[in-house]
Amino acid sequence: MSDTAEQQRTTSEIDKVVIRFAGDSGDGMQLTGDRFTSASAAFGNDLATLPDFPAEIRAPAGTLAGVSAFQVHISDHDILTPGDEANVLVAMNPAALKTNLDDLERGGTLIVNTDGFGERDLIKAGYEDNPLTDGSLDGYQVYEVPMTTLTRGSVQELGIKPRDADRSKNFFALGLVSWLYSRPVDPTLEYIESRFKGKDDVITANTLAFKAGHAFGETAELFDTVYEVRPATLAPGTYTTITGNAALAWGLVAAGQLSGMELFLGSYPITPASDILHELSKHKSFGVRTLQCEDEIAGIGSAIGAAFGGALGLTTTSGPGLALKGEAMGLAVSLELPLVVIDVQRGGPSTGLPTKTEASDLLMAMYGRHGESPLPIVAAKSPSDCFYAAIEACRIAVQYRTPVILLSDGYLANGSEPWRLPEVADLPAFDPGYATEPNTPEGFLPYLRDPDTLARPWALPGTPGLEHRIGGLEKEDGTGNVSYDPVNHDHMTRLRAAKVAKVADTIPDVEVIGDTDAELCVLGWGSTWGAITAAVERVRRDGRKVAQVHVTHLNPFPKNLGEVLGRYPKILVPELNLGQLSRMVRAEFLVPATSLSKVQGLPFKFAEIEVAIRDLLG
Amino acid sequence: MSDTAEQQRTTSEIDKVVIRFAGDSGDGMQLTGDRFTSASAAFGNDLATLPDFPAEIRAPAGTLAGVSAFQVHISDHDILTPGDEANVLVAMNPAALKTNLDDLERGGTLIVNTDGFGERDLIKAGYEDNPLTDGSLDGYQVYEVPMTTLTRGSVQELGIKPRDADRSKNFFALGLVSWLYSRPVDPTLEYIESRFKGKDDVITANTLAFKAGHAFGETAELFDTVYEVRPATLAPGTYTTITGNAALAWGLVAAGQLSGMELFLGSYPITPASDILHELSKHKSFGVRTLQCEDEIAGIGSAIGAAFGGALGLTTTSGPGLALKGEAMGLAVSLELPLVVIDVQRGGPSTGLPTKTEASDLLMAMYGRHGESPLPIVAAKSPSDCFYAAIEACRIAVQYRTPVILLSDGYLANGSEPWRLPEVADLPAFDPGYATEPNTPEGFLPYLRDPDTLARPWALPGTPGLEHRIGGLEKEDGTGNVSYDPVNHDHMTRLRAAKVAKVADTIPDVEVIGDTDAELCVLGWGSTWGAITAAVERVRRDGRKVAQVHVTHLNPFPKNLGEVLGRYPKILVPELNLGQLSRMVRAEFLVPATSLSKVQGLPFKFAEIEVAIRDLLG
Amino acid sequence: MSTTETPLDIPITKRKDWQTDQEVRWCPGCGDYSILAALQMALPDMGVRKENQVFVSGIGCAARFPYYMETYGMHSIHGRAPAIATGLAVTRPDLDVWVVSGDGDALSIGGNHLIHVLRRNVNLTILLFNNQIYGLTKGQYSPTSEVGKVTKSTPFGSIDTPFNPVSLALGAEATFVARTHDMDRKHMQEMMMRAHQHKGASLVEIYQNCNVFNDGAFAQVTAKENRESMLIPLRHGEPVVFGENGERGVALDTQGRPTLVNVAEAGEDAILIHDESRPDPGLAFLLSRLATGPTMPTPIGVFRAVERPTYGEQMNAQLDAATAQRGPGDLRALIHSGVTWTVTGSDNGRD
Amino acid sequence: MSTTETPLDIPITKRKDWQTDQEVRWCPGCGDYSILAALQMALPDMGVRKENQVFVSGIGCAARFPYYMETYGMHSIHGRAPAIATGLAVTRPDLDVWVVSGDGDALSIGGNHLIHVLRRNVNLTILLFNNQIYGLTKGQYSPTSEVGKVTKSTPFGSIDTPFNPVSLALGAEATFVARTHDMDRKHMQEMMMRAHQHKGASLVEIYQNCNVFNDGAFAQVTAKENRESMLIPLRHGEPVVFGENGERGVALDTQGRPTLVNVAEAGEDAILIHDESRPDPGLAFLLSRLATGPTMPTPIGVFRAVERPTYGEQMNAQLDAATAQRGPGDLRALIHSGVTWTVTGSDNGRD
Ligand SMILES: Cc1ncc(C[n+]2csc(CCOP(=O)(O)OP(=O)(O)O)c2C)c(N)n1
Ligand SMILES: Cc1ncc(C[n+]2csc(CCOP(=O)(O)OP(=O)(O)O)c2C)c(N)n1
Ligand code: SF4
Ligand code: SF4
Ligand SMILES: [Mg+2]
Ligand SMILES: [Mg+2]
Repeated sequence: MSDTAEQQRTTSEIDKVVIRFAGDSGDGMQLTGDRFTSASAAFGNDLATLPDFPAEIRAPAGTLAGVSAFQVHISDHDILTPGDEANVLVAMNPAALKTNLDDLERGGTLIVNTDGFGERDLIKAGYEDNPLTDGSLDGYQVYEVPMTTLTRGSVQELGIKPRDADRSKNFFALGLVSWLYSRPVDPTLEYIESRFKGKDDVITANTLAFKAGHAFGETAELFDTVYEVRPATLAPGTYTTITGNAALAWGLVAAGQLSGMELFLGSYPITPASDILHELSKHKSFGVRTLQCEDEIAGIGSAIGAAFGGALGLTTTSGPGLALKGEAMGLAVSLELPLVVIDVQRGGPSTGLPTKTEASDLLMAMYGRHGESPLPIVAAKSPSDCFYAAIEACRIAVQYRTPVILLSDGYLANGSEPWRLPEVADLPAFDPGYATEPNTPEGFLPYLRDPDTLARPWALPGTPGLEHRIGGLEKEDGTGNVSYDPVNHDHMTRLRAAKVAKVADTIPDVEVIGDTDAELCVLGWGSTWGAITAAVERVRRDGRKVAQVHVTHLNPFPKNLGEVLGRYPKILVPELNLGQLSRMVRAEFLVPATSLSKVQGLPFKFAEIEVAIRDLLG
Repeated sequence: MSDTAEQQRTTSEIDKVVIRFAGDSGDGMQLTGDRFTSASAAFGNDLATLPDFPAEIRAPAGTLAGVSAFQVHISDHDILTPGDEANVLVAMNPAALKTNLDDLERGGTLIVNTDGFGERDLIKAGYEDNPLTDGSLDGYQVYEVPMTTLTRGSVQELGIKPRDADRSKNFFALGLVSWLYSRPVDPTLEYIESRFKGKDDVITANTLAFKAGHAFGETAELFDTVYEVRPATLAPGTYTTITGNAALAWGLVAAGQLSGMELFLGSYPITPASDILHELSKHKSFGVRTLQCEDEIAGIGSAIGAAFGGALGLTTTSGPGLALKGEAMGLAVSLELPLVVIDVQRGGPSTGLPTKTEASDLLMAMYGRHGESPLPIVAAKSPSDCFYAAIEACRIAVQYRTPVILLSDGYLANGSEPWRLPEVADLPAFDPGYATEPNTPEGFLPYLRDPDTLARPWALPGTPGLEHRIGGLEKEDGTGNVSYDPVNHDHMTRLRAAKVAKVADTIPDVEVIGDTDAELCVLGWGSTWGAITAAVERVRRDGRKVAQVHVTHLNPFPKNLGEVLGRYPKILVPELNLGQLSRMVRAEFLVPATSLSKVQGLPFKFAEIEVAIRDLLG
Repeated sequence: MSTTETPLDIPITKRKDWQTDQEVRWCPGCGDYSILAALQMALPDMGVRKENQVFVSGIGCAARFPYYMETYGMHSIHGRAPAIATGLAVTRPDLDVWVVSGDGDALSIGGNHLIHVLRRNVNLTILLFNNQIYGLTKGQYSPTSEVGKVTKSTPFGSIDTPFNPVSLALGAEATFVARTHDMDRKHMQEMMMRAHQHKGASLVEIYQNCNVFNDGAFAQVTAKENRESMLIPLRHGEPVVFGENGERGVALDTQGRPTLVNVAEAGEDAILIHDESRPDPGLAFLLSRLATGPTMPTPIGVFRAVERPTYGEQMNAQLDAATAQRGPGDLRALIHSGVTWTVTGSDNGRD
Repeated sequence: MSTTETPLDIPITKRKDWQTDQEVRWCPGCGDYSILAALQMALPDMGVRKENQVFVSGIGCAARFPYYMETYGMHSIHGRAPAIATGLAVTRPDLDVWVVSGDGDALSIGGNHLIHVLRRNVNLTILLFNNQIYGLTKGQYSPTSEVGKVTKSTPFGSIDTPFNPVSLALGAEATFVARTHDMDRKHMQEMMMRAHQHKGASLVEIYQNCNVFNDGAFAQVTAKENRESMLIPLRHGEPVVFGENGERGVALDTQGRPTLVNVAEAGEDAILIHDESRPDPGLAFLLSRLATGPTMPTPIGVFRAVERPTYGEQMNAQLDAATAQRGPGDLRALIHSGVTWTVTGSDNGRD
């Protein structure tokens, strides 16, 4: 009979599809999306994901506040964003439908769990009438599936009680969608085995539910087409799917290996940065020490202490925590010790939107310290780029004996993409170059600088003969002794600024992507990279000329940035803030940068940027 | 015999003189300078002072680090600065001579306490040979006076032991210089009486020492000229000499009276802001509550709590403390409660130069918070202006329900000038306008805004029917309920920015001083006002055209600032930092501002600015 | 001042009068629900006005509390609630200021503010929801987590000795310290009532179950079947005994070492008599050390309750004294208080 | 690791070897001088290497200490020394890390870091210079100032109940707590030595005279003529007695109330025997409450000294265990640890 089903069913090849799984926080939608992603990754698609979960731990079941969603974009060519609109929406309950329907393309595919649409469920979601019956879903391709019932049925024989059985319904949904898009099943089955090892009944229940979902698609006369998204022809290599937080943590571990230094992370948990602490705390065999401190100040403080002792000092946080670290960062600037401060930005001000993304900490990173206390800033542009950005931040910190701020954001942190794994041998090694000998015949001068980098020597406690004291009071150039001399202070202030400026000697020039001879240049930084690039490509496809520049180093800027921007009469700067990089380049280069801001806790849709570009092009 | 002395002595009138008293921290030079200042003030001169003391509580006697100095500029016309160079230097010991001689004009008058120039004193100051004998002081008019001996002699009869007697030698010096510049003696004698009330022997000793110094000038054949500096023809009115910190504290008290609000100051001591806490803690009868908190965060935290309760919440600090308050300021921005954060700037970064002045916290004031959290910034331009700036900061905070940062600096804080006392009736009253009634038929909406100011209602706990909750999570416009809605967040973010921008509706336009048709405009803010004005005047006296603009409101800028700056092809921005306002106007108005920076922990000399103006004029 | 009103002036309220229209957003089964219910049911009996109650919290699951109370409230920032509440309490003695905090909020980032409000005896009622975990950030260990705890941030087990909140508070000069748990509404309400009545800073540690990230952390002492044998109820002036029929008790040896004894064997008079009002916190401290964690017989109830002038009272007394002495502040007099001189059109004189 | 060396390997040092070329900048007569001298004279006897000593301080007069020690040192920021020292101590177990702090630095702004290093038992030797005043900022009251203190910031007298640093530390799970004073070099050196030998966090409160802003704050107990009658020396295993001939002593009543008694009257066996090593901090806490300030008979010496694994030891043990189990970290293996797949020129497969 499956044969006959086969006959009537056409298989159509599509180049890409955006699927969003949405349900209650309790429904396990993040897991579902994650599994679909892995299966697709293993299958060889290019992909990008956008998880979206509530700030509450677990808001009341069925409420709008409790909805958790996961969007995944899979394709047979390389893609840059999780997609503006979903082609398919899987809604496990009315609340999920209500909060996500806007993001489903007109005419898109809507798969609903009809069992979740009871009277009370509708009320909780604030529906007067049942959307499944009141015609409000006309114009979408709606598939009604009693997933709960079917799941219960599938596990009945096990004699599992309904409540537990229902926990498997996300696997039913996964099975169904996997079938619909011809995903390989093995990865998921293997995953279930390993993930729930020990809990045999859970393994069986989830496996049965998954297979039931798959079989339902196969057998039910509901779907007349199955889709195929062929593997993307990605550059040869070994790939893995990675989130920004994991990539960042691994990048830090890599920096330790590449420099031969032990890592010390002093951190205080905060969304969306906590996972970096969690990940690093697993890798003790790499000589990584993690300390969950009493607060953010102790986080950076302990990292400074570890740095004094010769470790690669790290601290991870998000906006509110970065605000608390300002004074201690100033100390690190004055001590001129290597330190990497990681800020995974989220919606502000204050507690703001803790689980949503934003890029509004750039100017705080630049100026959030008293006095003149400049430091280098690096920003990652994609989940996998977090790996390289982390290494680069550590490299600068160590080579220049300076605190460095590394900026990521909630979208990069939790979003994932396939990452072509680098050869370890190809990664840049760097050397802490600890001082072991006095640097003058008269003895050791802790502030005698390297003429090229202006960096000071780094002598570790325990080294005989190099005993010295450092502190936050102004220091005499060379000796590092406390000095209140007016001219020395002016000199040291400019020296510290000059040292940071010198970092530009060791960073690459910016490259112009697209039309160097365009009249408009789109300037970006951080996680807007994917959306900007996609938007620029689309405009250029219509033959309009557009140039694109994306900066990874926010301070100092690459040496050629001013000259490059100077070429373009029009500069558009899309940012997830009210125009912070825009202010920086205007002040620095007096260029008429126009800001495109979005402060919704969500990444840009490329269409939003596309429109802005076309408007500005006129 | 004094008669004969009289005959040979000429009295010459001079229009102004700059005197610097320098000695060991233990020598009481601050007191001496302060007394000379009061006497001159009482006499009717215009004046400006510059105290300069070491960071150590009391560094070892006789060392360079232990030198404490006080410069006072008195004149018969109105003046703006404590003077670039001293005409007279009183040096109590070699260390004082060494560290201050550079600031004495060539040919200037040098009065030294020869008793302070013993072998050990010279060594402590690092002199190989005795400067009094090795000719290194040729070119100065040196008067050698054995002050210690003479002081001891003067109090001998009292049978005071030498050690105690020596404590009075600063009064001997004061007596001598008072005589030399024909200062009235009564104010000082009265002061001694009141200041040391109870300690009769101290009163007698100081009185005798002071008179001895005065008599010494009279009788010794040393000085062939006495000088007179006639009273300045200041605008009619009642004057007092005031330091910036005192004026600021009084301004806050005034704001309480003008608004009918009680004041609450939550603060943690820090140089050079502590004196504001000290001063305010005296004025409990004005309904001023002061709380010395456990740290700066509790300082601003308790002020926020008090503001929620309807008090005028205040917190005072300096750079390191402001850095710690960033997160809490963000909360205040989100809560939209009135709050005034006072930052008395000092040399940074980190602990930096705690007792020296600097103006390098401007960009931190602008951007030292995570997320988009704008707030108004006001800066005082002279010691007495601190009074008005404090009232203005409070006015804005209350009217717009927003935290405001008020910037002062170490130079204003401790420097003093005559202040023409205002009529209380002429000071601007303002009204907290607490909410007492629901603002909609449905009830009270804590975030329903005033259409003109965009300020929200301020309902105090204890008011029946207006119960509401506020917090740091993003709020729904109007209701203030927690909202994760993307569009609402974007809306609220822009609303908060728009509200701060609206402050410009209630602040005066900038005035151009000098030549509106000049090609060069000197733009300044804060304590550089005096030096800039003096420099501009001098250049203009040679017929060169120069315009000057000084901003008190740094955020938002006065409405006409952009248009005004736009008129001038050249803009010079002298700042005690590396060019912070300069960056702000470049970013805001795309004007080619040139920065003149000085980061020496000292105010500008007007000559430094004069040179820069001439260079830029070409 | 609500405290000076006769109950008659005060409108009668019911539980629902203290509930807001906001959906309560804790995980189903969270102990926070029962604490919220306990307080909302107890408030009508406290004889206080809604508008005079203010709930100030930091950040955490516990800290969501103010949103659910139909009173004034502030959901502030992590760890700072005690400092913020201090400013409110000292400027507005007419209000009842409550602080709701979690073990991370109060003892990790907020530890310093907590010990300082305790020593200052600021008039605050502090409810510390101790679930021995960071709930809101999804399960890291906290300063009260037991040693060896495996969490997201300690995959190999935590190595920090936990704070005993009661001991810490007593070491910080607290005037009122109590402990209760979310499984016993009556006892919670009694402690809340006592804490609210106390003039000054009162700290109530509430064992609270986080059923998602630290389920059953207190079950060994709070589960119905374990209470009698594992909870030692402290009653002022009474012997410290527990067990079904009070057969077990606490005695001190000559070296002041507290030990659990069998009452029959040790004899009645050997049993320690609890004295919550003892001036020195020594006894309360000894009792707080009976259990190093909620896995052994644990005292609950009021450990310490002594009178000391509140911070606000004293601060306001200084204002009143100053005003009584000098009269209300006179701004003109203030700015003329230094040496002044007058410049008239012609010559200069001094006043 | 200096600790495992035989004294022989360690160069002999003299006091001057521990002095820097920097001018000591405290007020003449400041108690800080005698503390500095005491330590510089004691270090030669501690059998340690200069290069392995690190002094970390915050801000304050006391905090200038590191500049005067010819060792490694950091003069950091106000209140944060314990946190900074923690990072150094746990990553460099081969070093001896000292923290020098004042009563404001350690108990006001730095209070939270202090109590957390104590509970974690980080291997630090903490010297708390308690002068009951803010010296460097020219005389505001501190968290240890007596009630009613008139200072620049409290012209009408302070209203804060002070912390008792020893009680606070004991409430924070400290493993070593001692008290000494700047007038008794021998006793200071003994306490410094004991604290340095202690594995874990050791806190030594040192009464220090600020002769400029709080002169004589401790004179009632530390002045030569008062010591015997006002200082109660604690000696492990010995009765707690004081007075010229030990005629006065401390006894506990049945309710664990410590009282000063006349030994003759009370009888020898009534006298409390000090036990610094008692697992529970109860006894030490009782002793810490004998004096609420340095104006009544005050115990000095070691209140508590117990063994507990240090934070660094345990952290490093976890690293060693992980390495032993999995072998040294392999970066390639790490980045390949997730699900990976390989794209070859032609078709795709998974590894
Ligand atoms: C400055 C700052 N740091 C960190 C966080 C993240 N954070 C929010 S709540 C919390 C701890 C919550 O634990 P607890 O106080 O015990 O409350 P619970 O959720 O367990 O009730 C943390 C670390 C934050 N919001 N702000
Ligand atoms: C963040 C910060 N806040 C405040 C200060 C000012 N400050 C420096 S030392 C100090 C307190 C000093 O008192 P204490 O710690 O007792 O040391 P002491 O000078 O008495 O030895 C204060 C408030 C500072 N330097 N940094
Ligand atoms: S996470 Fe734990 S504490 Fe937080 S709401 Fe859920 S159950 Fe309660
Ligand atoms: S102020 Fe006090 S503590 Fe500081 S150096 Fe002087 S005497 Fe010592
Ligand atoms: Mg908790
Ligand atoms: Mg002190």
